[in-house]
Amino acid sequence: MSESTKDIQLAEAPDGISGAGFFATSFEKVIGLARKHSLWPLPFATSCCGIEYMATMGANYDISRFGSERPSFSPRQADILMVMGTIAKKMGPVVKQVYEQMAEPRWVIAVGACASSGGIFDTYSVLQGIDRVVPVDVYVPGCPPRPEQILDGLMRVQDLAANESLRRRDSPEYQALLASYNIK
Amino acid sequence: MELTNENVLGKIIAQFGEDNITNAVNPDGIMTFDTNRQTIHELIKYLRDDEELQISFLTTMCGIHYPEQKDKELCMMYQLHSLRHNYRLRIKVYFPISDPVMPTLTDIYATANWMEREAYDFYGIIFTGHPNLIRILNVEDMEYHPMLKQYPLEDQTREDKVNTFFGR
Amino acid sequence: MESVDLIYKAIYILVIFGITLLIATYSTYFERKIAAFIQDRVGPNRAGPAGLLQPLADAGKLFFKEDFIPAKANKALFVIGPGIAMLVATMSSAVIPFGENLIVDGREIWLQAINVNIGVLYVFGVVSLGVYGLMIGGWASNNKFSLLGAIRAASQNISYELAMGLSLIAVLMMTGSLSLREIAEQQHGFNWNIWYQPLGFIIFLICAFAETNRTPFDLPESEAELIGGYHTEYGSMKLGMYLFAEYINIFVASAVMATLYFGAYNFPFMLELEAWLADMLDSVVAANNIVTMIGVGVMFAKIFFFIFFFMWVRWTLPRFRYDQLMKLGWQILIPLAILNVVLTGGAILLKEHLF
Amino acid sequence: MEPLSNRSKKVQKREMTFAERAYLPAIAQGLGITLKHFFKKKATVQYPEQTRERSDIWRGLHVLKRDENGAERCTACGLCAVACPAEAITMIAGERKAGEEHLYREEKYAVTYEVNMLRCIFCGLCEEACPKAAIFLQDDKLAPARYERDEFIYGKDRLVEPLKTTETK
Amino acid sequence: MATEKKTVELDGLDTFRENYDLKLQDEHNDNLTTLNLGPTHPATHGIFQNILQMNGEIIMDAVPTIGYIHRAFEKIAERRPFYQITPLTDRMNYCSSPINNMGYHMTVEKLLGIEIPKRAQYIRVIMMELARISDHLICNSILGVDSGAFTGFLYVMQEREHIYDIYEEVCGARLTTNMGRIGGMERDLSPKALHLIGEFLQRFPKVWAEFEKMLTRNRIFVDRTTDVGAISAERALSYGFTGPNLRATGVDYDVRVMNPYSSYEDFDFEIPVGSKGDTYDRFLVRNAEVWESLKIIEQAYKNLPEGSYHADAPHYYLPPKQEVYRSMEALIYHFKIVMGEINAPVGEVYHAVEGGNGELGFYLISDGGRTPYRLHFRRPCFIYYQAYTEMIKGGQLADAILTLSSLNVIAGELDA
Amino acid sequence: MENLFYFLSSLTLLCALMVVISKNPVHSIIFLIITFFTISGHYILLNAQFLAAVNIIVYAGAIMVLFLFVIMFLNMGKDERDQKTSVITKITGAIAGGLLFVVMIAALKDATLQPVDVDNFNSQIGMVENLGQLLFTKYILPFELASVLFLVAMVGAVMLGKKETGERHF
Repeated sequence: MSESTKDIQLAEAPDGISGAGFFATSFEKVIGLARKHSLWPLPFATSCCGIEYMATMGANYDISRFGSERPSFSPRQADILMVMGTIAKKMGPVVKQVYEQMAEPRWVIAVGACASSGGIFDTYSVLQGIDRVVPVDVYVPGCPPRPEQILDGLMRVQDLAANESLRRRDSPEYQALLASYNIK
Repeated sequence: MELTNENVLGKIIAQFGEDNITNAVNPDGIMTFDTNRQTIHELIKYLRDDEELQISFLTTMCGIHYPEQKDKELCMMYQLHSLRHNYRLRIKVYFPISDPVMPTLTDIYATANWMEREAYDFYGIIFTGHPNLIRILNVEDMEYHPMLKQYPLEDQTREDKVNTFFGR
Repeated sequence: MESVDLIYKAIYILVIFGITLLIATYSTYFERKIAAFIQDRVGPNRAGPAGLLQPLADAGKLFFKEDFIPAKANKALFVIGPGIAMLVATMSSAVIPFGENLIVDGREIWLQAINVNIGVLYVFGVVSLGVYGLMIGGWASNNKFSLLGAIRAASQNISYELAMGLSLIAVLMMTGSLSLREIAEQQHGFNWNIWYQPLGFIIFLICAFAETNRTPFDLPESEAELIGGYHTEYGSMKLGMYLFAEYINIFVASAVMATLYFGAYNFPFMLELEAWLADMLDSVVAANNIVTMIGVGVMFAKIFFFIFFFMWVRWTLPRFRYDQLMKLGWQILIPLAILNVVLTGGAILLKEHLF
Repeated sequence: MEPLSNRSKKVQKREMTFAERAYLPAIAQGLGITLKHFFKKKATVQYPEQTRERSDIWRGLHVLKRDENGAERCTACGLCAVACPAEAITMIAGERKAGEEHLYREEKYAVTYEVNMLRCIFCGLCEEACPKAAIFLQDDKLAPARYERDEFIYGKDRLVEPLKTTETK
Repeated sequence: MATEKKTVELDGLDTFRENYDLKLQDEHNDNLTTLNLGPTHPATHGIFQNILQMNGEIIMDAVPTIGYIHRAFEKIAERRPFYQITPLTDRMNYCSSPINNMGYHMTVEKLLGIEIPKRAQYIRVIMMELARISDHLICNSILGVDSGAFTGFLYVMQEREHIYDIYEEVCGARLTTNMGRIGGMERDLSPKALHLIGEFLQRFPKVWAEFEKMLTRNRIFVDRTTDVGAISAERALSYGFTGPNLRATGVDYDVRVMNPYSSYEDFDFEIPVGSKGDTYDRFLVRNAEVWESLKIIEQAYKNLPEGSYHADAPHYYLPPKQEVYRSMEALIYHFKIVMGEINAPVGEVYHAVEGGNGELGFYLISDGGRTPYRLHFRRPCFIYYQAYTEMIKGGQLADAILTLSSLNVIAGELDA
Repeated sequence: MENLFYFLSSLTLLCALMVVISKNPVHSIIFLIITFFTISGHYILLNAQFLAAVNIIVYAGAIMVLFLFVIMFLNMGKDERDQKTSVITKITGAIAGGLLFVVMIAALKDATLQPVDVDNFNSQIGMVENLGQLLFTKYILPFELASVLFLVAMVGAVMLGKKETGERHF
């Protein structure tokens, strides 16, 4: 959207001078902050990393501190798709389907080596990274990552969410990105 | 009766004849012998139903591929266990890859169902009489049977792999 | 009704509405905090100090999430569903007496939005409508999980309404009135209905859990079975409204329980306190107002306790299965409730004839 | 079926007593337990501010060690790459030129040494395979999450430990 | 509602359809609904799909589809030197990786004919039993989660963190442990590890007793699980059940007792068995097994013998690092072992250990090369998950979910 | 007040019509529910709050939920196909409707509207107490008969709903 880019330009003007733009950007910031602290994950846990995700939910790490403890197994309600574990070629279409069903704004974390790059499983049946089917925002290395690393990945997404413009996802770049994955 | 390799083998040979039970060895404490496609179904049924043996637990089965052995390229390994006597037994059947047909065991053991589907999926062994012989682990439209030795392990779509390095 | 009265009423209604929404909003926060504390965690603490802005963050996010209507859904009903849930939930707090009367400018203001003489029935009727929101939403989603959730919600609510109504009748027999204000007034001081109706209270409590779809009766949205149940297909603020409605329902259920069984705004020695205060301050009006305000505080303390109890139970118990739930409702609770009615009737007759 | 061994023990399954059938005692007990926990000290370690203690042998982020003189220990023998089950290590060996003794300990050294952190499974086999004590998995660092897949290919610039801290592990 | 009876909710996924139409068409009944449970349904935990045909809430038929995380372990194993397969086994039953690791090591040791010193065996026993505890506690607490009681899960997860701390102290990782080596352990138990184990033995019983208190006698839970997903001993044996799921039906088959390995014959423990083979029995059997495991750990911890933590097998066991830096002989062995040029004898072995879910078998054929010629894993999950259809028929949707979690099907092990 | 009455009446009629007209059974039921609400509105206009509340609780809150429930259940696995009504049905419908119309005109032709007696109007007539008094005194026989009828119906329903032992039901 051309409007949103205009807003961003206005934001560079000195504070308080340009009324509407100032308001719009502060508003965007507020919503960004709101989104940041309310990222509901869709735990797409297929294997080992899912078990570490359980540990992340557990008392010792407590993902709820970030406001993300409500797992939304329905893609409609989720904000981040946390793909944890190996995605086989048989599973690939399912991941894509789930991603397509999610409502904007949506983010994707590839947790662990398998989801990010296939990891140790360089085999005929394993997808070599989910970025072949859906656009990935944050990669978390490790096999499986420690819960600290998963939280780290979540915080990276939080940074994205806080700094993203409200309508960035209508932008032509984003549309092109989706189109390159053949996602409507 | 205490089951030993000798008396079990004797009993089986007495039942099925020397021709059908060959090559009995004992590689790791588990007696292993070969048999053929005609006998295997009856043999396993006999082992299960025999009052004395009670070898009535199908532990596992798997296919093996020996590309070098002429007309014995494929092998089906059955491992049985008598829980009562704590006695294990391994049976192998060799057959040519041009004719990968085996009788099904699904009528004897319920567990054979998926194991046979797995063997079909991996090696293309066709089990006659299987109620639902389709691929189990791989996608249905896969064109080859991946565990056969001639097929590569690697996913050919991988991009970040550098083959220049020594090693494998 | 005079115009001044109208204005007071309007203000009061707005205040109650605001408080309801506020409590519902912060119930989500407290639910998460209580869950966390029960589970040895700390809960949300990054959004604002101690995570106090968490509900606002959730609301902000939900408002600006893509508003999505599934292609095969029944569009109109899909939108109406959460609306009904929310509307019905907010309606029921109208008849709840949150306190006695305040005296401002010599004018008595009752802290109750409307005093209808059928207050109990009003609540009961409105609550029984709540299920429409779930059913319509679940059906309109065109998703089998949603539909199953909707069906479960419907059958559960109908079944438990019966037992709930029967347990209520025992209270009504005792008080002889359908007006919530009158019921509250009759429990003056420490003369709470719970002392006379323990069984009825337990039945009512269980039914309240069932009516608000809380664990152990959260079958309509049981996560492990139905993903999200009736709200599986809902995202954005429509989902928010369902969640909100649930918390408002909890609030209302807590308020009703406090009113019916735990003496609403009454607390022990309130008359003595009022007299003492009147002496102290040399003003009957001020004393009355202070006691009323304490009463309001007491009422909310009771409500908060029940809300806490709802959450406490939620994070402790496993849920029932569908058939067990039905069995509990029809074969245990309803006979018990009838027994309770009979016992109460007997006791009332005995009292009238013997004493 | 009669027991196969003499060690079997039936699990205890008592009939429910009336009180238990009335749901309430178990519910009260459960509520008691959860209430006890409500007031208990919390187990949470608030991650970014506090970190949980890790053992000294935790297999974290890789580092290429230097020896006491600050020269790189790696001699590009390639054992680590062979040992890696994920094939995450790539290296190109080079001959040390005269005058580079302070940089590389042996005559051969790794010109490029790359670890693909996204492939790596942190199994520790490379550390175990290294005959020169050059590659280590540090216990105090974790591979951080990043936005782009390319950023995970750690070259020597990020792997070799900085010069100042040369004490051996 | 659905436009056509046979279409799946997940449009565009044509791969589902072929399996799907299979049975469900036959009984064409208008009252039946099809419901697609999985592959991303919350209760499936890992990934398996079940297409259920339901009459109201009652399941009439089900068609399971698996293979959603098929990773070709057996194929990889044919291309990797023996020691590199350990990390693979980690990822099979990832709830109890050490058992897999050590089962595999024992298999290879059997092939190579290496005798392991007592101390190493005892350490292995401690680790395996810890793994069993962590496996069972996940399974049982997840059963709680699926029945709606989330809190108990988080209580025991804290204890699992302590088990992970011990793993971390022993091998340097939490979940995918890659613990031990062919020929023993990679390092001795450190004092801190011993201390942690001691501490664990002190604290865990209390937590576990508390967890049991929350569920075992709670009527809601008992009603939910009794007679749910029951299977008879005969059917279970025919389906190849092993482990807790078989023991819940009343058959006391336990590899640790029948074919003791790694000095299990030294320990005194019992085999808990159930009677009906329903979900409640499975829950109780697992609970009881946790207590038995604790007993074993206690015995092994108290009687931990002195001695070496690895076998004296320089051809197969990596020499200590200090040796490698100093002596040429050690360096050569080191190179040979790492390059995978150990001379494994030709042969075939089968070794079974009692995994978290039952008899975890490794069937290894070696042709003398640097890699196994064929390595077949007998994965208990794969084998008993077939029975799932039979177990849930006639039950309700809620039952199916509890049955699934009580079977403790682990996707990594299921699909291999 | 009068405007409100006309508004409610027209809404009632409209919704009642929509119940018959709408194709989707679920829509029909929802319109029926709205109809009940408007009727409750009429009760309130007549100062019969108790009846209004009971109308909502019983009809809108319980019976209609059951209706919706049943229709959702029946609808669950089925396609939404248009059921073509045959010509005969249409003709029969037209005749029946016409007959009803004629009968109604005949009945209403001679009817006279009773004028409201403003002086003797008792506003409390619809209140709970008065209603209760009437039910338990003047109309005690019909009331009790009705309750016996319901009891019989209930027992019958239980008998019908009871399945054979051993069969699982919910």
